[in-house]
Amino acid sequence: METITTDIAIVGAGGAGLRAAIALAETNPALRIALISKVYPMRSHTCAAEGGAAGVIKPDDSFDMHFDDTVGGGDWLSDQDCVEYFIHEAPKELLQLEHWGCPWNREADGSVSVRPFGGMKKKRTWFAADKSGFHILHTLFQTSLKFPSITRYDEYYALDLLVDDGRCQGLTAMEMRSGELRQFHAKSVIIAGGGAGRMFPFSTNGAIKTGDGMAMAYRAGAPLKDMEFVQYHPTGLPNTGSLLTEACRGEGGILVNKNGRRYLQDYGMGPETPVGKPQLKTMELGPRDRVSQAYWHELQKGNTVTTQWGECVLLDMRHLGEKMINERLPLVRELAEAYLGVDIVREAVPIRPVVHYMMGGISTNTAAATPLPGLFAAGECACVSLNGANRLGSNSLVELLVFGRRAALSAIEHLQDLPPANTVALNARAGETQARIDELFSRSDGTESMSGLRKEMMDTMEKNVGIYRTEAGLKEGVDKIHELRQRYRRVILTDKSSVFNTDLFQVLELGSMLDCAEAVTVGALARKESRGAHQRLDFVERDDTNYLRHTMVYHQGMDSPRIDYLDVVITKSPPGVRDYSGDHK
Amino acid sequence: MAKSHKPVVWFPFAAGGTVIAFFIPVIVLLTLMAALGHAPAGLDYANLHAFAANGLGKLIIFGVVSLSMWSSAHRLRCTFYDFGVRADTAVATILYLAAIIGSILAAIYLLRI
Amino acid sequence: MSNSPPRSHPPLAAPPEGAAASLGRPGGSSERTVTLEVLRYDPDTDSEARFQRYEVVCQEEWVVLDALNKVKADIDPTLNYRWSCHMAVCGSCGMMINGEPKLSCHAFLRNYEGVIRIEPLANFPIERDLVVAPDDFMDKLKRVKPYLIPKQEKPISEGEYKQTPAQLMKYRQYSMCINCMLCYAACPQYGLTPSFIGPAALTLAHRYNQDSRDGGRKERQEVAATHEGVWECTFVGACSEVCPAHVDPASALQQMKITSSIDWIVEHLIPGGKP
Amino acid sequence: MSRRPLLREFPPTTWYFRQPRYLRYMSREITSILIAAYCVLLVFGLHSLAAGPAAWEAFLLTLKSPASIVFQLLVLIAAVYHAATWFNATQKAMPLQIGEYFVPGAMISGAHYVAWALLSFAILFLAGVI
Ligand SMILES: Cc1cc2nc3c(=O)[nH]c(=O)nc-3n(C[C@H](O)[C@H](O)[C@H](O)COP(=O)(O)OP(=O)(O)OC[C@H]3O[C@@H](n4cnc5c(N)ncnc54)[C@H](O)[C@@H]3O)c2cc1C
Ligand code: SF4
Ligand code: F3S
Ligand code: FES
Repeated sequence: METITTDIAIVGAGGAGLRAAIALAETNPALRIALISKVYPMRSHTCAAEGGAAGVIKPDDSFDMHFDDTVGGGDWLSDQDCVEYFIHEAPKELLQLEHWGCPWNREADGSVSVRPFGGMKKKRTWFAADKSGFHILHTLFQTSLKFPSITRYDEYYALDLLVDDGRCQGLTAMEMRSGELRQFHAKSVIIAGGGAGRMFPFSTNGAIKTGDGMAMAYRAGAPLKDMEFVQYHPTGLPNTGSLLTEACRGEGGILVNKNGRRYLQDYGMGPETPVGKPQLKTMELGPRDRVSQAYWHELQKGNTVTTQWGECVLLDMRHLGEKMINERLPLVRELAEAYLGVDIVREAVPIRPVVHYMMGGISTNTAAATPLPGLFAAGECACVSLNGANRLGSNSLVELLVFGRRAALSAIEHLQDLPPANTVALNARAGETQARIDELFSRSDGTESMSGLRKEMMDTMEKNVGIYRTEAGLKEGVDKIHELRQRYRRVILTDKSSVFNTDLFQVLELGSMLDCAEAVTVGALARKESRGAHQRLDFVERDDTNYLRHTMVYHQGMDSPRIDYLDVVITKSPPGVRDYSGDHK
Repeated sequence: MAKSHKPVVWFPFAAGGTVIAFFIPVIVLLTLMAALGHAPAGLDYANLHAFAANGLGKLIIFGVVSLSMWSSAHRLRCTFYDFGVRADTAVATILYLAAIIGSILAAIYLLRI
Repeated sequence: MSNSPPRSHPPLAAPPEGAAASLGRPGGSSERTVTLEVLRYDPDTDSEARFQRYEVVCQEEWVVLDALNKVKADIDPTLNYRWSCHMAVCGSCGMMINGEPKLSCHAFLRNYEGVIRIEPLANFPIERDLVVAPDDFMDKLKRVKPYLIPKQEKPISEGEYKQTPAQLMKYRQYSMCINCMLCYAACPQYGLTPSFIGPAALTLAHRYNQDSRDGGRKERQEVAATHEGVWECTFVGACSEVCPAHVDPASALQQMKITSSIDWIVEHLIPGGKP
Repeated sequence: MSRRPLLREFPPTTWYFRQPRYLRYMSREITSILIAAYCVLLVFGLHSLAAGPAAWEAFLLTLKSPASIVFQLLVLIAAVYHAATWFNATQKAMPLQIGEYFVPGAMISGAHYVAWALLSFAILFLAGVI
């Protein structure tokens, strides 16, 4: 097996991975950087983000307000030292992107524009029409081309971390176009592998969001944190799951049920605001968890609209007018037209909540370090505890930047005074990955089809770990996922060819998703309270006495995982009431 | 790779393309009328000669003819390539030379008027 | 929350089958059996590419990618192709559909009749099945220096570079490229002369050239104003016709020819002139 | 086994049959053959004009042969086709931005069509046709 020796290896070339790579190259041009990604960087799912990125820049805004919105939005499960660091870095990072050429929308005087976003008390979301993530990703990717010290390994599928002597010293990855396994020996590894929304059948996430990065770290001994918090985005297309950005509501779109009633006012987010004059942090600009939950209640009451794609509510943007829609929401118009045949200028669009984002992930501290020395993580795959129990829209894109950079700095610090690597031991570890692959290829007693298992997993997640959860449902979910993990050991690999074998990668991705799914289900079963995106019908109240803490899930091989807890860092904002009524201060 | 000297040939090509678009259709129309026996007054020897005898007239005629020729020559060069003829230098030399000779002849004739 | 949560278990409206969620327009979704004729090539076993036919039951409202996903999940797991976003923004899923370069996630079955022929993107080497090797494109992208080379360096602490909406609009269209390479598959000049830098990469150079914050045009011209650069383009215009992001590379390239020509005149015909 | 990328040929002499748009492009390009030939005819005309009235009349007479008429008809079609494609292309080569907005392409080519018509009428008028 070929060995590639480098200083720092990054898994994932989305927003977080690219930002980390650039920070490394800028900080020390002599460092050898390996940027490993299973897709070409510009295919990473950061490109799909539409709405924008939050950072305090305008004079009427303040760091304190961004702090309060984030902590309250996260239902007090955010680590407040982390939030503090984040809000101060945010504008710097967004400005840095501006200096790299990101085409942010502008005011007439040439300064950047900001737009309102759900759960934010001020307009502070920087945007590039409704292709913000796309422009961020491409700006980062193009900027990364400047740095000769970044060596890209595009379409390399990362499999396992190489852990020896109690620290992470590299990884194995397969070159997809040849099917050959390579080992990367690195002094620090940064995982930026993105989210895992694909374990649900119905998601705004792209096909690549299968939680590989999370599962890799998890299997290597790093804990996954707060995995039970899965964000539903309230406005997805009912057929493809494609997202209609929150900016639709930020710009003034309204949600109505089949009776034409703006039902959010019935769920603690009223009183009704005038149509077309959105008011920050109330009604349609409430936080995602609340708005998605309101849909569910409407569904129970029979107030939804029945469409050929299932039950929906309506997102009405007609009053915005064609000019505004074309200027600020062109992609939304295109998506609704192409996939639903609905022109948002003339009709209301049917929408429903869809799985969108993982608040949980690889446990990291504010320095983006995991408990496993030498391993760092950033982006959606990490849980640095910024988002708490519910992420506010437009905080995530900034999180990629802030903690992507932070991970890079920490990874460099880690390089100091390291003992030399034990290559023999690392080779042996890499051999284990090879053996795992070989076994898969030579397996003759396979009985389970990959797509069959995948479907069962998705259905289980949808049925038992959806917007509202119960003890019985979760127990069923835990058992089922456990069973699926056992059956996964007998999955059949149909395609035995070496070159670009996507059957193989789908099998491996399924393994990652099952690992993540297990962490989600066990975490949800153990958390007997309702907080943010985790809502239990049997424990409807938030329980700060017992659960103001992070769930930490540890991998135990084929056994059920071990659960532990970690206290939330509270510095200045004690748990309070989340108020999204129009009369909040 | 060094910067290309294509602009030398491309600018006249672009100018010629515009000239062809604006002038050639109506000129063909005139000669066609003459061919069909309805010769317009403008094509009478006396009138045309008077126009060509004038300095500005000479310039206009020369401009239209030479630029159109150049433009066509350049486009033909590309077309040869598009048809799979790979001897681009030879093709270019012949075609541009032809356009230059044509232009010189046009100039000589005009000066004789 | 004002309402107490109901008791029963929460079934979200059940999603349609599998990974390929059903697509539809109001007015009814009906099933239709579609015949796909897909180019297959496996370097492990094949010396030549061959076509393979699949009969797939599809929803009338699906895109071609949904049909392929169904083949992969239910009929033939050995079929290979790239995709991710299913919303025409990641640029992975380009292929030739009935001879035309298309994003398969944006090619609606309702627009096709009879057998649908699917091949990998033209003008790129085929790695396997519908997967091509984009190395040449990636290399060219890098060569045009597609990043901001500031006119004036300015520290972050001094805030943003000012840019008016009009200045933004000047280049915005050219910044929309999703790198899907459809334009390379469409451009015959790229097919005829593979060293041609090609539409998307040159357009990206133009995007930065047009940016009011940028001062790097001169550097980029070293690549863009060569024979391999804009001068290989004969304005076929196919690039713009197939571009799913409405980037209009043909327009960018013609503009670059004009500015490159002006540069040349300034450089060669005006004494002491610097482009 | 490992990679063995397959290069499919781009047929250098027949590629333009692949897509209708390639044929449209080629037909635009080969208008240049007819225009070039017509330019030769124009130069010949200038030669006749310079040589005096008799030569000019003889030139006009050669224009009347059936072959010449067919040729000129073809040139007319080619020239009009060229003009249309050229005007439509101008909007691409020279987009016009006013403030935040771009003048719609159709307006730019439209303006060219109008100018073309005016110029053609002017020439026809000066030539005594109308
Ligand atoms: C539709 C949509 C809209 C959104 N809109 C917004 C918004 O408006 N504002 C906001 O703040 N947030 C938004 N988000 C959330 C945000 O975009 C994501 O959380 C963020 O982009 C994740 O970035 P990332 O860098 O962590 O991961 P990604 O961009 O997903 O990148 C993951 C990388 O990891 C690599 N990778 C994964 N597995 C492997 C492996 N096994 N081997 C090698 N490489 C691997 C992939 O190739 C990829 O390069 C949105 C999300 C979605 C889905
Ligand atoms: S210019 Fe258009 S067709 Fe070409 S790569 Fe970019 S988005 Fe694709
Ligand atoms: S198709 Fe090719 S030739 Fe030019 S206009 Fe587009 S790059
Ligand atoms: S799947 Fe992303 S562009 Fe088609």
